[in-house]
Amino acid sequence: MIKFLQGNEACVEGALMAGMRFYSGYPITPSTEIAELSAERLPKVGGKFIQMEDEISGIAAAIGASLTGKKAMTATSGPGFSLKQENIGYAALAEVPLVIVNVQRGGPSTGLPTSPGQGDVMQARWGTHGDHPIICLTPDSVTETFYLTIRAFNLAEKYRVPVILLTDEITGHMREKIDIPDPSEIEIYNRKRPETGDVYHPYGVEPGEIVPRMADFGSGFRYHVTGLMHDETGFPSNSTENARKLMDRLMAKTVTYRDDIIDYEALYTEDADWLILAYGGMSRSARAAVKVLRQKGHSVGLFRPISLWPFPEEALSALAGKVKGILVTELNYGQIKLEVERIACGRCPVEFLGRGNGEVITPEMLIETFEEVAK
Amino acid sequence: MIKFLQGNEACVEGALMAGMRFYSGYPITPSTEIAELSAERLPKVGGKFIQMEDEISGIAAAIGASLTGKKAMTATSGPGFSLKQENIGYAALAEVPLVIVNVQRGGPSTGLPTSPGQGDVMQARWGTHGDHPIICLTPDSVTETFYLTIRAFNLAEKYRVPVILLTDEITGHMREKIDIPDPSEIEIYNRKRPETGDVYHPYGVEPGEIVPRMADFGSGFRYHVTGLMHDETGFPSNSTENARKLMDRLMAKTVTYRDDIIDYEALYTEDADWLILAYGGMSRSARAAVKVLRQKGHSVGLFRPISLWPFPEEALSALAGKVKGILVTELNYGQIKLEVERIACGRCPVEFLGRGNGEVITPEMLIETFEEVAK
Amino acid sequence: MTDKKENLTIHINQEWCKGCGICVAFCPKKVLAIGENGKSTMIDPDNCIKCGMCQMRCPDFAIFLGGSDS
Amino acid sequence: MTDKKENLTIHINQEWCKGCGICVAFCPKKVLAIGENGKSTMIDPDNCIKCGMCQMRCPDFAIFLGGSDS
Amino acid sequence: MQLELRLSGSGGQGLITAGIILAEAALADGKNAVQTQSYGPEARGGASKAEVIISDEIIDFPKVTRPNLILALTQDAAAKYVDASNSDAMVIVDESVELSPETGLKKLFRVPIIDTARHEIGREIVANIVALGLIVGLTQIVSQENLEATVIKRLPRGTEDLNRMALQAGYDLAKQI
Amino acid sequence: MQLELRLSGSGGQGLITAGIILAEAALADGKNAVQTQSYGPEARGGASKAEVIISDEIIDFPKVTRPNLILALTQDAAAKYVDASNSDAMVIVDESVELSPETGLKKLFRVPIIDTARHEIGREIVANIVALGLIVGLTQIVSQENLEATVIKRLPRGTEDLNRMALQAGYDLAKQI
Amino acid sequence: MNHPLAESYFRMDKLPHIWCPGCSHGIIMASIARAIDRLGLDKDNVCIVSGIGCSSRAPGYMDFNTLHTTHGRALAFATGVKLANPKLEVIVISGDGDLSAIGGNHLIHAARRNIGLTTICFNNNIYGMTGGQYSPTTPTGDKATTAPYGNIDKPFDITKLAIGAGATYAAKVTAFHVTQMDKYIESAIAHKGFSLVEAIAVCPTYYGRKNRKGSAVEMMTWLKDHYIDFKVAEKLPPEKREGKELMGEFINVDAPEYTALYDALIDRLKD
Amino acid sequence: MNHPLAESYFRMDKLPHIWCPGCSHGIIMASIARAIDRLGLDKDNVCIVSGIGCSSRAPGYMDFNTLHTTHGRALAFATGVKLANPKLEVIVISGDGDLSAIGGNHLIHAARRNIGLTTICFNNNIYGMTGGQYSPTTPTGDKATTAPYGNIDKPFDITKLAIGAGATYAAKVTAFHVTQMDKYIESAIAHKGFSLVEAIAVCPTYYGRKNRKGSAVEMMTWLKDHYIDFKVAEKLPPEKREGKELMGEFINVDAPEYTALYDALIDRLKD
Ligand SMILES: Cc1ncc(C[n+]2csc(CCOP(=O)(O)OP(=O)(O)O)c2C)c(N)n1
Ligand SMILES: Cc1ncc(C[n+]2csc(CCOP(=O)(O)OP(=O)(O)O)c2C)c(N)n1
Ligand code: SF4
Ligand code: SF4
Ligand code: SF4
Ligand code: SF4
Ligand code: SF4
Ligand code: SF4
Ligand SMILES: [Mg+2]
Ligand SMILES: [Mg+2]
Repeated sequence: MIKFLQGNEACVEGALMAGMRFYSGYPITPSTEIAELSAERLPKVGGKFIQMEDEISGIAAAIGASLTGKKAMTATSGPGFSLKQENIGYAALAEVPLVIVNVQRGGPSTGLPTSPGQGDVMQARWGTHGDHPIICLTPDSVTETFYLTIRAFNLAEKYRVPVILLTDEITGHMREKIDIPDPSEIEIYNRKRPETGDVYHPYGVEPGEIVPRMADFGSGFRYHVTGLMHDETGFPSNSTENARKLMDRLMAKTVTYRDDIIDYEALYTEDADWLILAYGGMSRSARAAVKVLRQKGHSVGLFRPISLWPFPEEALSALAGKVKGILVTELNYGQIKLEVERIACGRCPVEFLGRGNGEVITPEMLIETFEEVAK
Repeated sequence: MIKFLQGNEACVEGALMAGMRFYSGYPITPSTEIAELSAERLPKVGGKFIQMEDEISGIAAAIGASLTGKKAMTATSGPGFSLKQENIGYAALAEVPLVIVNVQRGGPSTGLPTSPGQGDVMQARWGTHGDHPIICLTPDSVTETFYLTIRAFNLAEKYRVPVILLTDEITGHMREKIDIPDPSEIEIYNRKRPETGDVYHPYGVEPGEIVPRMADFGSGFRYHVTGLMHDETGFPSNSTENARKLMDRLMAKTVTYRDDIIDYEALYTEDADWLILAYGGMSRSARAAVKVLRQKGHSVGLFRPISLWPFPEEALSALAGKVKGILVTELNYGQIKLEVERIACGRCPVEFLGRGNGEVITPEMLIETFEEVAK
Repeated sequence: MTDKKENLTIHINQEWCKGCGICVAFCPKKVLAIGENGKSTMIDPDNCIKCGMCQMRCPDFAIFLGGSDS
Repeated sequence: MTDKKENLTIHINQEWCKGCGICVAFCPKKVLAIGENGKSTMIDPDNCIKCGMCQMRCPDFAIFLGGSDS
Repeated sequence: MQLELRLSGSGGQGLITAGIILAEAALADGKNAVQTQSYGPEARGGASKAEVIISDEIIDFPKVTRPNLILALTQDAAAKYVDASNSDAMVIVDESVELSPETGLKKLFRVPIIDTARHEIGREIVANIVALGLIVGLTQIVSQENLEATVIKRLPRGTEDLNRMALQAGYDLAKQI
Repeated sequence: MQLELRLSGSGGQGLITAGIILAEAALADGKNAVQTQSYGPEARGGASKAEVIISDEIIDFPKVTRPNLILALTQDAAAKYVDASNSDAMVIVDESVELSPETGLKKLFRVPIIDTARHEIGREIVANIVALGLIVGLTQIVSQENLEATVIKRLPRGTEDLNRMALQAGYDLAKQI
Repeated sequence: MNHPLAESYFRMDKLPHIWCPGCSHGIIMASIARAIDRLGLDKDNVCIVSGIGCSSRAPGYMDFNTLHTTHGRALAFATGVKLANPKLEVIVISGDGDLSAIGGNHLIHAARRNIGLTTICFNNNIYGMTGGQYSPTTPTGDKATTAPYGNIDKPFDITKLAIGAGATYAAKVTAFHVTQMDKYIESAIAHKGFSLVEAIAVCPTYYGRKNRKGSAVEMMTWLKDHYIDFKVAEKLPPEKREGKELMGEFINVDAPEYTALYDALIDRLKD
Repeated sequence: MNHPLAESYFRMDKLPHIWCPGCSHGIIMASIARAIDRLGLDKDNVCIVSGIGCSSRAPGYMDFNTLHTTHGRALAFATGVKLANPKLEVIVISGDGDLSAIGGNHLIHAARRNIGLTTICFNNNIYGMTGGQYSPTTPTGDKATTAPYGNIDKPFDITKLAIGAGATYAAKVTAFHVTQMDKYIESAIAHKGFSLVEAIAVCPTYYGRKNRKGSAVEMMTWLKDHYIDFKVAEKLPPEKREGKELMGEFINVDAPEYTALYDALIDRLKD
């Protein structure tokens, strides 16, 4: 069905199609439409919406709901994302599937609440204390917001991790055409649950499976969930040996299954001798610039990470070995640029064009910079 | 005066000598002794201690106190550090001098509250949303905890940034000999204040100065402080041009003055063909291992970042061009390792030995790994 | 702010007035009205008892009792 | 938990008892004492009226009324 | 062919709705369209704008950088959003708006949009729809058919006639230019 | 020369204080010392330990890995902290502690430390000080002079005599071995 | 000539403010300045602290030491300001969302401690700044963008909440009742411990529009007709009290103030 | 044979618990199980949620669906559990620090919403887990590791706070008064909306030791001698009320429960 929607609206459409039945959050610009539309739609499908007293309880309630078997989501922007960090770590350690949307705005602190930014990219990876696995996806269009929201739920359920959908004010607020598919065309992944009668080790992985099976609270498996290090039975354990087993297993999720998780777009990269690397809302500029530059005779390609974390390291690394340089462009002071430098590993120069002042980088600005650095 | 103190106690001694007159926080293992000793000592010197209702208000009150001209500190560990993130960004944007101590413990979430860890290193840099300047120092002994706490206050005052003193359960809780110097031997930096009668631009930098002068609330300069993007007068401004000026100035602090801020120790590195890189509590192991390895005939050196952020990039880069390899060891799953890989830039292999399970890496484990990777 | 009541007159700052009509509605003497330009205006100045309620309830500092401008 | 009162006797789990003395102090019939090993013990079993207060106040599930063990 | 439009006015004038309608009508015409907006705390009473790009191709960069058409219904909006850098742009302002003669704008029209809404249709609130009629009447960027269908679809039931009248009034204003 | 000591017992027995006193006495002797401890929520009532390293050199790695001397005042502590991997270590346990004969420990001493504190000094709370006397009597790792001075300095005023007596009782126990 | 109050206590170059026509926030802000004026406070010794919200924009206009903090945290920042420098008269301006949703914990703890802060809550029963979501004071059944079918939450009585937490001064008043508002705010600032004035405000743009409450004037009229002093209410027959909302000075008791106690501790340790 | 209550409702392999000798936490935990037993609840439909603290370790021992969350957030997690699956009987166990310091906001909001959660506060007037810092319920003047000169804070009355926030059931009782505790906890669980039982507990290890309150037995005796039911107190002459602390069922009223209202909304939208 063809619709003309905002990115934030498409996110809710995707979430509902993925099976979201619980939303808890706290309003904040520019993410609020996600809450508003969830409030309207969820009760109609028997789901629940609750506006909590703050962002901390927004994510906490979503985790609680997820433990009862409901697919849960919360959405926010920078300041609220900072507040959710402690419980993101909880969800990662306790392996509670959850989708957290961050519609990025400008600046640190209250900053520029109504302007776009991409300053939370590293925070999405490192914002909570301690090592933890994270999946972070970033869409560049209304349509992709829809599909990545579904993917975020699927990955959360499959790997029992919190998945961050990192959008920005550009994609969140712009309206575009979107063709909403029939639910039958969409693949939905649901967490594996233990069978009645199973001996249930809530944190033990069955042979051949990826993560522990997850029982719904209330379904007859009485088990314990904690943010302390725990053993396979779920109970706290101070043994460093147990802690190592648990942490190794958690941290392996995004490494062992990276091929299943990683996603990126490579446009005109086969013959490219320069790359422009951009993601999320900024790739709209980059794509336009690449097209113009191609017309102008530059053999330039666009590399667009869709999963930011885990980062498409192998794919970029392969290209970095071939090209003359990479121009990274993002709406911050150089965050993914650091990762690109690490991956390029000295094999090609990494150039940078960034803004952290709420301004959007136009294709013209990008073309100009490209022509300077790539000459 | 010779004393036998815990790292946490040395931190308070250092803070008092640096001029701390306000402490607000919330107890959490393994940082609590810092609060407890502050509670005992501050009122004796006319300072104030307050236990707030949570970590968010702990940092908020400290920022408020700093605005009245008092040197303020708050201390915490992982979960509390996550909660403080939003207001760390506020302090960075509003340029409020402040020292935040994080005595790191094991694991994400509640994890292993009484075990050591170094899992918050990247969080210290990236934990709050949006681009922002951060200084982060990490001591490896009780004595260094004392001196770095003083340095943290001095840098906070000088550059008007939040400074994070990142210690860990090892250095925080161990007791060692410390020779507390006479206050006259210590250099103390106090924020520059405007002179009475000056036309005061609270966010404008005087020619030849580093940061804007800072008036104490109540001293006759009535000005406005906000977490919104603002112009030189301190009032909110939506102009991207103003935002750019402000953000460029803030972000330059740790770049322009990096030589003044950066600190590291290089032990036996002149002739080394391998480096072991360690920091904080872990460098105790590394130092012991390097000594043994030297005795065993390996020409290995220790590189120890003392300022983690900004990272001693130039110094390490120079060494990376000379050595055969770098073995990074840290109590996490590889955080500073990423930075080292970026800096080494393919010029030498970067090997890694980490633990994220509350276990300490012993010199023996490190020696064994070194002999494996460096053969 | 020490002028005597009798010397005071109503001033309306047309730049700041947002035309909300609060002063108009709650003036006990019906002195005010919203004019053609959507701003508050005096329609019956003589009736004004200088009670100051318009000033106290104006959200925009747009109406106040003050001395004459000269 | 459905046994008749008369069939019940006091059981003390020596492994779990932490010797806090609460059961001793508040037993209305002075049936209990802290023994040599620092744990609760019955010194006057016949006096026990099986009121269950020791069980209700024991923080450690260490003392309770139950059937005989056989 | 790509057309960039900027519709501006004050917070309550419904220009975002107008932008969406224009974009949806373009979709119905088989074109592509993207709509964006800018707002701020100043939108409380201050100037607001909606921007639309309509194109036969895929639209990569969604923000308007060189508007081909600018509408400004208030003085504030005109001050903020009439960008004279592209002197070829068509600029339509309400007749209540004064623009300095030095703008150098080649295609500047002052049209009694609000007055038409207020007095001809009797409801100032439909000024945005009058403006849509005017714009489409002048430029044909979307078909009148799809414009009308979208207006009817997007706006509350019961207002169909009012909106049709408003559209027509806009077309009529266009004809007078 | 580097000596690694582990002092263990139950939460309230003051072993951390004992460790600190030992380390400070070593400092007074002109040596280096580091003291660490391990604790957990189990410390509520359970076993606790303090560790001390005393050395003539700078002490890099602060944690005890191969203790040269282990003290255990309770059965729980012995079970948890008597590490038989270094069979050359001196192991001192209270006489109330039973150790399986298969530990292979070469220097194992069962000494009535708590009993001495309780009955000879009359205050079980000084068992830690008795143990210090015992350890120093057996090993001379610190001078008795500085040990006494540190005990007096670190412990509350008014308890000097009690603590001197406890130390002496420890020395006496050492002599009997 | 200029508005005398504005000229004395406001940053004229920042006016007119961003608030919508008819928004009460301007009325309450002016009342605070009048109270300060009547108390004759030195502007240099007054500090105004706010969180984030439409209401929280007030400090930017007020010519004192002004601090616009993070959402919900005004009282926590203010606690630091006040304890660090007790000679400052610290006044906190906070919206119903800022103060009682995300900031609820700081409210109850500041009240408990009886720290000498004066809090003025601009309670418009809605999140204005973010466009009309329900707040903890939105009446049950009312609509908001996140309560499209009517709010099922029970609202807080913020004044009662503060009293339950230990506040020693608490009053409620409306934006219509400006004379009483002036009086309560003045008493609240003069009060030695923690004080709260809950000022019932109108947001015609969001709360009003969503709930068909009419214009700002109609909403103000509603306040006028429905709020009565609780002391007056006590004397009314039940049928006349029906449908009335209560306002007034609900508590005003003396108790040791927190920063004074701390200063006493410092003095004690000096001896 | 085994302790029958333990065997039926606790995870025997996790006992004995880590709490200190004489700590009340075990007494209160057992009382919760007895209440559940008397109400005949299905263990599979009971969910126990806690934060972090000594008290918050309780769920680990209890054989239900158990959730040990982050410090202070138990009620927020529990709100999600309950709203997502209203058929679960959700009981929150929370220390005075967990519930009223860092978690204070969630307490007042859960009370306001009247969501069907039962909260049992294990109030030992101290932070036990972290070693004896003062909590929001530490009496003024008492000592704690962070109040070496005596606490200058005024304490919360948690029950009163919850009532101020809108709680529809709130009772206070002590660890000594086990019979009343059983009764109140049972009523609280049976209550349809939000309910709170504040159980005054003793922490001999930290609070007791710091304040020379003697052994666990002496502390329990103090509770016995000082707490009386407020209804009894009302009938006492003033001199006999002197120095007494009040306990009892302070509020118990009916009001629509939150998740039931939400389910009604879902039903309404079906038509
Ligand atoms: C941490 C955080 N969460 C959310 C927001 C978004 N936000 C800004 S103001 C506000 C609510 C404002 O409501 P209120 O405090 O009642 O003030 P009003 O605008 O109604 O005057 C919200 C949710 C934010 N800025 N920061
Ligand atoms: C975010 C966070 N802050 C602080 C802590 C440290 N902490 C753990 S429990 C606790 C207080 C416990 O006190 P209370 O809730 O009264 O429980 P009790 O131990 O007294 O039963 C604190 C401060 C933490 N785990 N997480
Ligand atoms: S001063 Fe009083 S009477 Fe005069 S215009 Fe104002 S409100 Fe009316
Ligand atoms: S109250 Fe003020 S803003 Fe409103 S109409 Fe009157 S003068 Fe204008
Ligand atoms: S049942 Fe009653 S009488 Fe018997 S031992 Fe226990 S408390 Fe004493
Ligand atoms: S109350 Fe329980 S733990 Fe305490 S002494 Fe009695 S049986 Fe032992
Ligand atoms: S949105 Fe509401 S609260 Fe905000 S300025 Fe407008 S009327 Fe006032
Ligand atoms: S420290 Fe206190 S609260 Fe914690 S287990 Fe021990 S007695 Fe109980
Ligand atoms: Mg509001
Ligand atoms: Mg407690």
